[in-house]
Amino acid sequence: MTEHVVPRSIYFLIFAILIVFTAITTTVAYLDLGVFGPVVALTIAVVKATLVILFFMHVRYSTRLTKLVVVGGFFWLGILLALTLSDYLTRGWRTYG
Amino acid sequence: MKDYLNATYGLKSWLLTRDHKRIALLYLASVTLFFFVGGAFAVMVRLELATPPADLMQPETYNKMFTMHGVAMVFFFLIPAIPAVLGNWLIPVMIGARDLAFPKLNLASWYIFMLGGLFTLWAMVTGGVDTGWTFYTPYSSAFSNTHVVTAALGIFIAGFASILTGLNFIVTIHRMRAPGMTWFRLPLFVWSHYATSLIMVLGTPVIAITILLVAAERAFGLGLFDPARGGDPVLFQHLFWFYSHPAVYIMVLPAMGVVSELVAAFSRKPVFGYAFVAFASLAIAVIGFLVWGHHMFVSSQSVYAAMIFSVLSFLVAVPSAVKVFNWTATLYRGSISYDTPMLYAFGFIGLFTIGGLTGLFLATLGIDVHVTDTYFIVAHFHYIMFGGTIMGYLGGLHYWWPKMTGRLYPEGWAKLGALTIFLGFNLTFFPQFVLGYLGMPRRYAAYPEEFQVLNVMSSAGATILGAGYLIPMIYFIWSLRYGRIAGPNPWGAVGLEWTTPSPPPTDNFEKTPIVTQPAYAYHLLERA
Amino acid sequence: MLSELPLFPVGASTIAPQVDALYLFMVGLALFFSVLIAGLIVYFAIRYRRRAPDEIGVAATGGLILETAWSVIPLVIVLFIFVWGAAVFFAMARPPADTLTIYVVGKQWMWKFQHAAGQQEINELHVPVGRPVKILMTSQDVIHDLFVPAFRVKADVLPGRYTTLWFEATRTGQYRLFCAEYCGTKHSGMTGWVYVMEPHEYQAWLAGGVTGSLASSGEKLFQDLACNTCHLPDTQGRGPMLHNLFGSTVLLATGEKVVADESYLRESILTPRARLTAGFEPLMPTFQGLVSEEDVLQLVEYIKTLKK
Amino acid sequence: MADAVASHHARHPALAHHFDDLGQQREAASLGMWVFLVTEVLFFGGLFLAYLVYRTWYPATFIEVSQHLDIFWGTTNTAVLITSSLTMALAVYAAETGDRRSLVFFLLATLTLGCVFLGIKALEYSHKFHEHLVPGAAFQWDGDHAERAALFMSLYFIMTGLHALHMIIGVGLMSVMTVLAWRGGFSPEYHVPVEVSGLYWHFVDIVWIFLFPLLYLISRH
Ligand code: HEA
Ligand code: HEA
Ligand code: HEC
Ligand code: CUA
Ligand SMILES: [Cu+2]
Repeated sequence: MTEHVVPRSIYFLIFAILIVFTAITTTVAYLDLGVFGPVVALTIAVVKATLVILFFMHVRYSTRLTKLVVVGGFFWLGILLALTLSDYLTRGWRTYG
Repeated sequence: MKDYLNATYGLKSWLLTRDHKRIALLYLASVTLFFFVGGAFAVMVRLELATPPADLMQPETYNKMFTMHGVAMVFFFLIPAIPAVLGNWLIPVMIGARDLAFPKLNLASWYIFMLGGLFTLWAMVTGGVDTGWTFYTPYSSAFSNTHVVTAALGIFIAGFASILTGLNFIVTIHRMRAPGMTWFRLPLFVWSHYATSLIMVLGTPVIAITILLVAAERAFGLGLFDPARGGDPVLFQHLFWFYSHPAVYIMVLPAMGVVSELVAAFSRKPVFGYAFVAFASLAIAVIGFLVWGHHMFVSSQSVYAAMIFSVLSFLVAVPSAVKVFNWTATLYRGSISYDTPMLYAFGFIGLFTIGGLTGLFLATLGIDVHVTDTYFIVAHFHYIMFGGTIMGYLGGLHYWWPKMTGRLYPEGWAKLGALTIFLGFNLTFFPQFVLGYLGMPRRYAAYPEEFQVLNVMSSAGATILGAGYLIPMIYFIWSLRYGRIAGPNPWGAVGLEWTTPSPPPTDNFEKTPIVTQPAYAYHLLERA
Repeated sequence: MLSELPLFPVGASTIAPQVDALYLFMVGLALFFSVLIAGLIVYFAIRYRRRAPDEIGVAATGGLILETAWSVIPLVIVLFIFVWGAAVFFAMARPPADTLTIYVVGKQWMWKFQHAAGQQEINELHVPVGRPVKILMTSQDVIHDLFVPAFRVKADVLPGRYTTLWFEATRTGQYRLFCAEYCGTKHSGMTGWVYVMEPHEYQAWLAGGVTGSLASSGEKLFQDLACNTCHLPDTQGRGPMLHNLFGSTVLLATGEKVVADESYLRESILTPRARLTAGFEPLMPTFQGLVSEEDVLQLVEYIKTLKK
Repeated sequence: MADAVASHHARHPALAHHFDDLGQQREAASLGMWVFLVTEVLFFGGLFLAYLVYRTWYPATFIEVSQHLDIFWGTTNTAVLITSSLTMALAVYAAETGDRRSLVFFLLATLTLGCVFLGIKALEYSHKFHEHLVPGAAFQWDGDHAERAALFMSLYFIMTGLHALHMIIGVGLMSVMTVLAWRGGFSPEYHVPVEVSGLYWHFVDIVWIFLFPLLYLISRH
């Protein structure tokens, strides 16, 4: 059995970062960043999620297969979003003469 | 050591079994039931369409008939048919494992399937649904006053059975292969089921949430898909087809796997271009996720999106073409026998080619505008789903029947059945291509006079087809008792499943096999 | 009886020959490949039938060239079809500049057509031959789909928005019209006829028994709904002047620019605050629920006629 | 017969008949859970897609309605969930190191935090109920475009509702794990159930990490 035991200190470190990011994202919501508001909020969310996946869920220490499964899952979500938006974002282009 | 059928006795030993082979038989019984339910609705549809006016039944009844026909056939027959019956039975045996990775989940999947089936049957007997199998909003979510929620929940529940099956296959194929069974020694049947499982796992959750939203829209008056409440009905179509297009490959990929096995076994040589066929399965599964918008060319979707979806649809046809050419090339210099399973394999290749090529018509933007929502579509998908998948399914059932039951079926009757089905099928569905280009819309209870001749032909064909089905049904049951004893390898085929007794013991193998050969090593047989 | 057996639909629009040509090409292609595959199967099955019970096939080697060939050739073929099909599709999607616009509202289970001159008809559509016709469509309930097989065109008709379809009829006569999107119980009864007439006959037909043009009904509505209290024929009103609005580019309060097409007019009436015109207060009340889709079409037609 | 293969060494009581050894069993379970989580990603994915579409269609309304969500409780709940993820990770650590007492303690902590989250969620729901912001007949909205506001609230309730449902399932799982751990069912060699329940719990946390900014944090200025 090969199993990587992650030291507890890492868990506490990640936890601290997550809490800090939560504080930042809430604070930033009160600033007027224009179109960058959602971008910042989502970037922070992605970073937080990645940390949880890599460390709390041990993916950093897992097999290539596990990594592939994780990436694959989000990639497929990307397909769903991107191709659907290819419709929504180009609908306005159509002009009826 | 006792075989799996006689290992234990009694109803309880079946209903609580963890043996993948027994669960496969439970599934076999259930999907057969749903096939006949769906077939009975098809008979009603064809009877009504024998004459132009809606005279046999009211339009509202007719609408329920084709809806329940589609729902039963797609969700409760064709999607589970090959994976949950043949795949379930064979995958562990083919890779040299004692069972699937999660036997309890496997049993649970059957119960979930039955629960979903009961919901849907309940919806059918208490009044039915009339939305079409596609459940387009806002008709389904705000206008229809039939049992949409019950039927939708049935499909929702059955979806989980499908997810569990796919999950189980993926883990099993990754983690349970016998020593020496490398990826490129896997039978192509296993490859195609692997690809199918990917679709099941990645697509089904989306239809689940979509159906849930429709049900919520009806029950709580949310408005996500209802333009009167700010929603967009086209969003529903995107979500629906994100699953339902890949789902057509759930339906056909396993049949392709079966055909690969049949072609190899009955020409006694390896499938030509093994690696190409294996990767073609994966390619179909992956690209198949990128084309769903081809069902929406006239839906008011953006023309640019339509172009993207069209070109991607053409790309997905290429790996299918590769497979067809490879099967044909396999026959070259083979030692070809005409046993019934091989006849079905021939039927598959021919009819799938026609169905697939007419799929290209539909992927062509300029043509689809005219033929979408006409009988051309109906003909296209029956050619693929029926001419393709069901031929593959029946071929597989005949091929492995001796292994599953230990008995042979009567060969003469089987050939007669195959011929009847083939002829009946073509008579039923070929005229529909013509009807479609003439412009007869689908889902019509009544149609203009000038379409009658072709419709009568179609209805006549359906009668032959219905009779054709009863033939295998009868002799399969008959053979359980009176069929000749098969022996472990009646076809002289290679593959781990033919090294076990027929029927095999509960744990499949006395000793975990150690694999040293590639799949279809017929040429090694000769030397030995 | 065989004389009643039609095998190919009549074509009566400019687009029909293009679709048919593509279709026949595809039929040829499909025939070629099906015959090829079926022929090979039959030939191999006979030529290499099993002659002894323990006979074994001869394994093939070196298929790479073949594999590449039969991957690349189909790829080239399908890309060719794609381009051709897309070209036809674009021709269908883009109406020419100068079209005769006819309005239709689909509802369970009938088609209601309205001509600019004021003619209204149900499940029947009269159009002149040789003139591009654009149908501006919307639905009052579920999704329908207007389909005229002889013209080889169809398009979904959605509630809550406008879609269009255009054709130019090339032959006078009477052609079937279907609803092609399943819309409930009497979906199969939502059918009718298109009458293609000579232009002068069409004019005569338009003139017969009409109470007032679509625009004049719209004008009446414009007064009844008190639109004219805010939208004055000059720039003094509380709302923008609507003259010359149609087809112009409007600057929105958000800084975006939109072309004032029919969809924009419809939206401005039903959900005025969704896209505010620059320089105006959000004063305009919504008319959602107060006007039917047909009323909106009349208003739109009226606004289109406002020219200076 | 079942252990024909593994007969050369004694089979662990937790080893199922069709696996060769505990390592294979553990890898199968963990892969199975990951694949399951992928299905969950796509399940929620449908909702995220709907959200994305309507947010691009109706940006103004979304900003307006979002202000009616309680940012204080939203942030608190985020912190609660993150903390529960920490205790969950520590529980897995305890299982790996065979520390039964800490295992039980951290499982209980996770479970409790989960309940706290659900409690706060219930509180927020009841507020929305009193403010007539629950879509349906009782929905009230004074601003423009009531139907668009209702759409946002529909998304809010479906997304957080399904998330809460997952939390409830997670709490159930944790209870079972606690009992098993208490009875000494786990050891450094065998603790797959704790591990895969942990994966599930973290995943539910991740869903919330996205729901929080999307629903609560739209342009608060
Ligand atoms: C098992 C089911 C199945 C399968 C496998 C397919 C396969 C394909 N389908 Fe089909 N399809 C359905 C089931 C299926 N379909 C159903 C049920 C519907 C209707 C749903 C509804 O509305 O109710 C539908 C509808 C449908 C549409 C929408 C039509 C419309 O509603 O307007 C389209 C459009 O692109 C399409 C295209 C294709 C294509 C390109 C393939 C391709 O994958 C086919 C590939 C195969 C080949 C190409 C044949 C083999 C190749 C050769 C012999 C070599 C020659 C090849 C070349 C030159 C490329 N299908
Ligand atoms: C696996 C999929 C599958 C299969 C196998 C079939 C099989 C058949 N289908 Fe199919 N069909 C669909 C999937 C399938 N269908 C789908 C998805 C739709 C679209 C639905 C929609 O629009 O929403 C459709 C729609 C559809 C239509 C179009 C309806 C319309 O648009 O108005 C028609 C019309 O001819 C038809 C006919 C048939 C026939 C004659 C068979 C035959 O092959 C059936 C043969 C089988 C039998 C005949 C059963 C034998 C049993 C008996 C003889 C016993 C009879 C028992 C009693 C009467 C008690 N089907
Ligand atoms: C209370 C005053 C008021 C009434 C009544 C009113 N409008 Fe308006 N309308 C406005 C204002 C103010 C605007 C500009 C702000 C906006 O875009 O909403 C406007 C904008 C419009 C526009 C978009 C014009 C542009 O330049 O972009 C159209 C079209 C329109 N109105 C049509 C109508 C019709 C048709 C009616 C009657 C059914 C009507 N209005 C009734 C005040 C009114
Ligand atoms: Cu209207 Cu079908
Ligand atoms: Cu498709």
